[in-house]
Amino acid sequence: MTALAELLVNGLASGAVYALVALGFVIVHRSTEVINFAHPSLLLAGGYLVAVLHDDIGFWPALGAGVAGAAALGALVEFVVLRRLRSGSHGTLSIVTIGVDIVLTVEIARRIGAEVLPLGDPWGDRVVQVGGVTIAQARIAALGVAVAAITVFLLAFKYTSWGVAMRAAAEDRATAALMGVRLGRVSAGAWAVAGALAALAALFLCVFPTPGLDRATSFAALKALPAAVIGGVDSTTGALAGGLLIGVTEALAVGYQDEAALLRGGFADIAPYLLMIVVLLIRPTGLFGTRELARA
Amino acid sequence: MRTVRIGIAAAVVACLAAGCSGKATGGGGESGGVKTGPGVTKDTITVSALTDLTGPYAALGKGVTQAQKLYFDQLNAAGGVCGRKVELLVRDHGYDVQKAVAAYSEIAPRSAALPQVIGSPITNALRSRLESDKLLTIPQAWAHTLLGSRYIQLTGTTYDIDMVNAVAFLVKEKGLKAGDRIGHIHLEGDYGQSALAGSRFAAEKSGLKLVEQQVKATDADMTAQAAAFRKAGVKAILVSVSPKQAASLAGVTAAMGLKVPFAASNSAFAQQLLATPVAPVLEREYYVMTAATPFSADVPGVKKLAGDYQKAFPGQPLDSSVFSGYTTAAIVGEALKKACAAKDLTREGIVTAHRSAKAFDIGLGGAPQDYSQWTRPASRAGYIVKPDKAALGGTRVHQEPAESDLAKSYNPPAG
Amino acid sequence: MPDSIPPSGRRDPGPAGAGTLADPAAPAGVASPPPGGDGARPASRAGRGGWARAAAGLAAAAAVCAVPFYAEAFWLQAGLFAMAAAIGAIGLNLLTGVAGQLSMGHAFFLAVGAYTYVWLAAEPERAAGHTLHGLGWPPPLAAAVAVAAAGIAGGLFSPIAGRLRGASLGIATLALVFLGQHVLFRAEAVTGGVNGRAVPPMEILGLRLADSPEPPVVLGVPFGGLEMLWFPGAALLALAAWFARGVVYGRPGRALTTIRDHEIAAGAMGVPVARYRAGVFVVSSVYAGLAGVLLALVFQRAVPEYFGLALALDYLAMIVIGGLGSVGGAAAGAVFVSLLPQLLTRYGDAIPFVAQPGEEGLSPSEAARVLYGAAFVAVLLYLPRGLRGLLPRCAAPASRARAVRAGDAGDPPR
Amino acid sequence: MSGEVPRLEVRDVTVRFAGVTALDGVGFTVEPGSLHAVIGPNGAGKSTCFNVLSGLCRPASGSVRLGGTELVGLPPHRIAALGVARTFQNIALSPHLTAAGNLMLARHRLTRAGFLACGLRLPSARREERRHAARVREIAEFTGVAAHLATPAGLLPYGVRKRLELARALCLEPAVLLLDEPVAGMNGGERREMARTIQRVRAGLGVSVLLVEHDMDLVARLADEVTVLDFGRRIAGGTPEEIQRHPDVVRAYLGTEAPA
Repeated sequence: MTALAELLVNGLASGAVYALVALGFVIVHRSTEVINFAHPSLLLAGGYLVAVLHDDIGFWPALGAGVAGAAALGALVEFVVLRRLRSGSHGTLSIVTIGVDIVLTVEIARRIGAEVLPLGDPWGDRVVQVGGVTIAQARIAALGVAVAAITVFLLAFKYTSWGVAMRAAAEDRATAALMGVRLGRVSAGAWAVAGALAALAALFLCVFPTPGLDRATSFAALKALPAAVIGGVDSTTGALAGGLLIGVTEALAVGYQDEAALLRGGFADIAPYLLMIVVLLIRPTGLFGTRELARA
Repeated sequence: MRTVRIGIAAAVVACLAAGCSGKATGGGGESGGVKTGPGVTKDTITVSALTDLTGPYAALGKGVTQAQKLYFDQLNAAGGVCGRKVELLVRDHGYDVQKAVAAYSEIAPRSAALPQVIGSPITNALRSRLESDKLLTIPQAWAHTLLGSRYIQLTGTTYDIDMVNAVAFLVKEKGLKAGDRIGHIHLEGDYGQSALAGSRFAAEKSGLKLVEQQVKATDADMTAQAAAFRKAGVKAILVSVSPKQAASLAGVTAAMGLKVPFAASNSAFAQQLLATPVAPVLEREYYVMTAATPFSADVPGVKKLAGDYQKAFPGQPLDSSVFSGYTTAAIVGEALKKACAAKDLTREGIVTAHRSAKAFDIGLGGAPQDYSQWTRPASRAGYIVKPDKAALGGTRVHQEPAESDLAKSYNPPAG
Repeated sequence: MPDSIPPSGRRDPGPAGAGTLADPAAPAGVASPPPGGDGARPASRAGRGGWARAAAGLAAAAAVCAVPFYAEAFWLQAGLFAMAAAIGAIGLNLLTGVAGQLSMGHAFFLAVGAYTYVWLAAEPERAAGHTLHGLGWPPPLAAAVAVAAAGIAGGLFSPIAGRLRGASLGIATLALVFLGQHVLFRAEAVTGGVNGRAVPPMEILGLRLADSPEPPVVLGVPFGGLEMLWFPGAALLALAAWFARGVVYGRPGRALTTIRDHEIAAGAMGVPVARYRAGVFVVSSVYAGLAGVLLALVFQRAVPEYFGLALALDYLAMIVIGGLGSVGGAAAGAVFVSLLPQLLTRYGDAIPFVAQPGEEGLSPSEAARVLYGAAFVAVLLYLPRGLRGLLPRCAAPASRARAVRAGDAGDPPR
Repeated sequence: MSGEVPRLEVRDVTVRFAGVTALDGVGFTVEPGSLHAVIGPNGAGKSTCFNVLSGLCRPASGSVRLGGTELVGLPPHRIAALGVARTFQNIALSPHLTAAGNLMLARHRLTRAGFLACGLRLPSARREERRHAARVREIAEFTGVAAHLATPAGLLPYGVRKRLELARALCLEPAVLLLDEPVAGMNGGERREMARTIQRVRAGLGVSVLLVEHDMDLVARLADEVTVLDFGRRIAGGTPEEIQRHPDVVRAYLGTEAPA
């Protein structure tokens, strides 16, 4: 029982981190209908900034810089690349983000080199015991921060003028533009928020029990892509649900790999993708999606 | 249709015209009384390295390559071989087999030997071509499945031997006894499989129960594996994964309150881990089985190497990759010298010269190596070292090279 | 303008109307009609243009055939890699460029082709500690079945390939790469696991297309495996390109283009959209399978690691850089992307921004990736027709971007 | 010819989108060979009605029958295969294909060549292509777009593209032609010419035409029968003359001013 509880808590914590990343995909998709394949590189950039800065300026300022830097990078990509292609189809725009990802990832991965960069977080390897269940402090922090960030985002989405503009743009871009919504600002804002969330996620992907940031960290973002699709790529609730679902699935698959031969040998890594394929076969819009992502 | 017919006619004409092609049909010859083969001209001998400077083993590749450069620079400064300079041609494959194969096609025709090939999938992919090209090759990989080729030389101990010695060490020094459980976390692929072959053998011989956990190269979080070991109640853990994964495992087990000794393959530790939060755990109970002499060891040759390397590459980490690079380059250097003495610098001549070494020792510590057999590891004795922040190179000797009785009775099946 | 047209039979226009009108093909001044033209392209090319084309084709064929007699192994191997890549890229371009369906899973179908061939053609063996299965079929048969197997794999994915569109399909196909690699690493008895396994050489009519200790000498040049593979490789590429042009310019090409541009209009005009999406996915998988077999033969080794996300992205880069929707562009992009890293490696010491091994800075392979990643973005931003757009205008299918410039009117009603 | 054209019957069609009722029990009949117009103010549900007929939108209830065949529930391409062709209010041509390519697309259901036949350039595929190209040219001449056949559709002027849409629908050899605002955005001369073309289509091919249009002049000139929609409901039906006198129509659609 304790083992199960531990698995669930750990699964939820990493699920919350996936949800942060998935939310980034959803925000960009809602406001621009683009699937942002450059998201992994934003995540890597945010994590890298924290890793190189924390020694000099301390962890919290470094985290702030990482979040701001990734947000700025996101907005920059939107401004320099996507805005020039505004008239292109969403498909073309999604494809161009793949090119952006290749360039950014190669450069950041080169800077990281073969190193494993610690992020200097304050939690270290400390753990908390709750009724026999051992949980790392970093996991609790991940869960807390992710929930807080998502709440703040949802509130902003609902009540700020930016959120209103974004929802309007998501409903109907042409009408929103006629109503005075500045689509450029909405989409740059969406990219910036996505970048910020990615940087936060990067932090929690690199803290205990992972020794630090390395060039493979961006693969985690690719695991959050199924999370976004499972939830429905236009649904913020879906991102949360999809992220948690994937985190828990992964944790259970790893936890019970000794009980079932099928789960052995890295099954957990592909579980998100299998889950996604199943969901797409049954419900192409995702669990909470409304917009026709796919058409029968 | 007509176009097709004309095309075929044109092709035939072109093929005939090509008869005047000057495409070379391969090297070979003799100069100054020395028989020469591909890669050897009258003033240079070219040897090549297929390394990883941009992929997952970039740290290893960089250290090995720089150390090999150092060796050949020293060799050339001392007059080279047979009045020729030895030139090291380096190609980076980023651990991508296709790139490695392409690079091999480029460099093989102008190389006399390959003192460095990183990656056992790459060595396996090139194996038949290495054999038909007769190139003396030294892979930076120690899976026993690479044994069995006259042209491929593994240095020191193989992963399976290391794990046999590790189990012997745990039984002797950490009090493991028959009936105890012992964990082994290993990567999929050659490295992990080879290590597993050793641990399975040794566990059975010692009456231990082996708890196996296989992980993928991309796995980063070892929580589940640690939990499985805790559940099984293991008394010690054998580690054959990447350094980053090893760090995660050490951190998690410590956090879980599972205090057991670790005995690791030489590829499961990197000096950089001592900068991460798990350093104290590693310094406490982590033992690395390696054939490479640690730089903190009291061996004059190694001390000189450390000094030379730091002078040539200031600020670069001194770790086992440097040792390994230097010694592998030296193996090729010695083979070239012997081949020169035998007046045969053909590829076959170089291999023959190399295979005549029965107790290779260039004063860099460790046990003498026997290169005359290619179906058995060159040595069965390795150091046991412990991570230590204060030590030069990040490790210090815990036990001098010794061949355990268990290892003596073990015969790795050649691949 | 006639006042009325004869009502046509509802099923078939019948022979009555046929042939009574002049060839409606391109008016004077356009050397060759754009794609999807009315199909009845000038049947006779006996004019000056026709001879010029024939002569150009002749020269090209002669040049291609002469290569193995002059080029060293490195260049032959690079050229063969480029040929295999071009075949795969042409297939992907049918899917992504013509039909607008993004696939990030092309590497998976390459793997299906490569491994099916290896498994069918290899004899059972023991290597690196594993027992490897093999059926020992004649290699040509194994290759044909392997290509078909890739098509079948594409067909099995059709419930998804037919229902998802554009970038959504991209995400779903991403799953294929990860799932595929997982299986390849695990199915050691067939794939050899991490180490991969040796690829049995092709044998045509008793001739082994492989290196041998006593290579046959053709016109004074010893013919090894690469020299011999060069000819079937070039022939397969020519065939693949010819077939793809037929598809693009014909009825399926028109249907796919319209599905990409106006999915709803395509349906309303009688095109079964899902079936065509699934169909083009299968066709592109067949191309990938063929590319996989050829690649394996050149490689002489099939390794699971290789068939990963990076490879899938390489293929996308090829078609984007070459020009979405164009057959020749895909081939050009494939040559660019597959040769660039090798050229930068070989001539890196002469190129200022490329660092030598062991130095700080961009290594050749990193430089290649940055360069083609940047080319990828730049092409979409500034050169909408890809490399193809740099050539003088010939029968290049128009790319999406030209329509953007032409100010396409609005989305179809929902 | 008109004997072959089946009757199109729309019965009690109701469509709801997220709480909004776009069509509420709408019904009307298009007699074989007649020209039937659907009019109404913006948002009255005219386009939704078209989308139901061409299978793009599935009604909550109701039926659409073409002769003896139920259209509701069929996918768009099956409806097209039954001989229902449509144009779009916002031009929905493929901008990259030539005009001729766009027209040939509409021959899709009448042709057979698949990937293999076209890829291998089988004689059957080439013959088929030639035959249909001839017919396409006839239709292009008939609709006045023959001069533009080799030009990519995206490069053509607006008026020509509108005519091309009509030509494309005709290339389907339809029994029922659905025209969604065929003269929207055109100037006076272009409108008159389009009206003439529509009349000739009807006369020459004997197809039924269902027309959605704002231009009352055009409707009065062309239509045999008119259905008026307002807020998703059918508020009137009859000949153009009857409609123009209908008090509800005058109030809801025409405002207080009677049309000139």
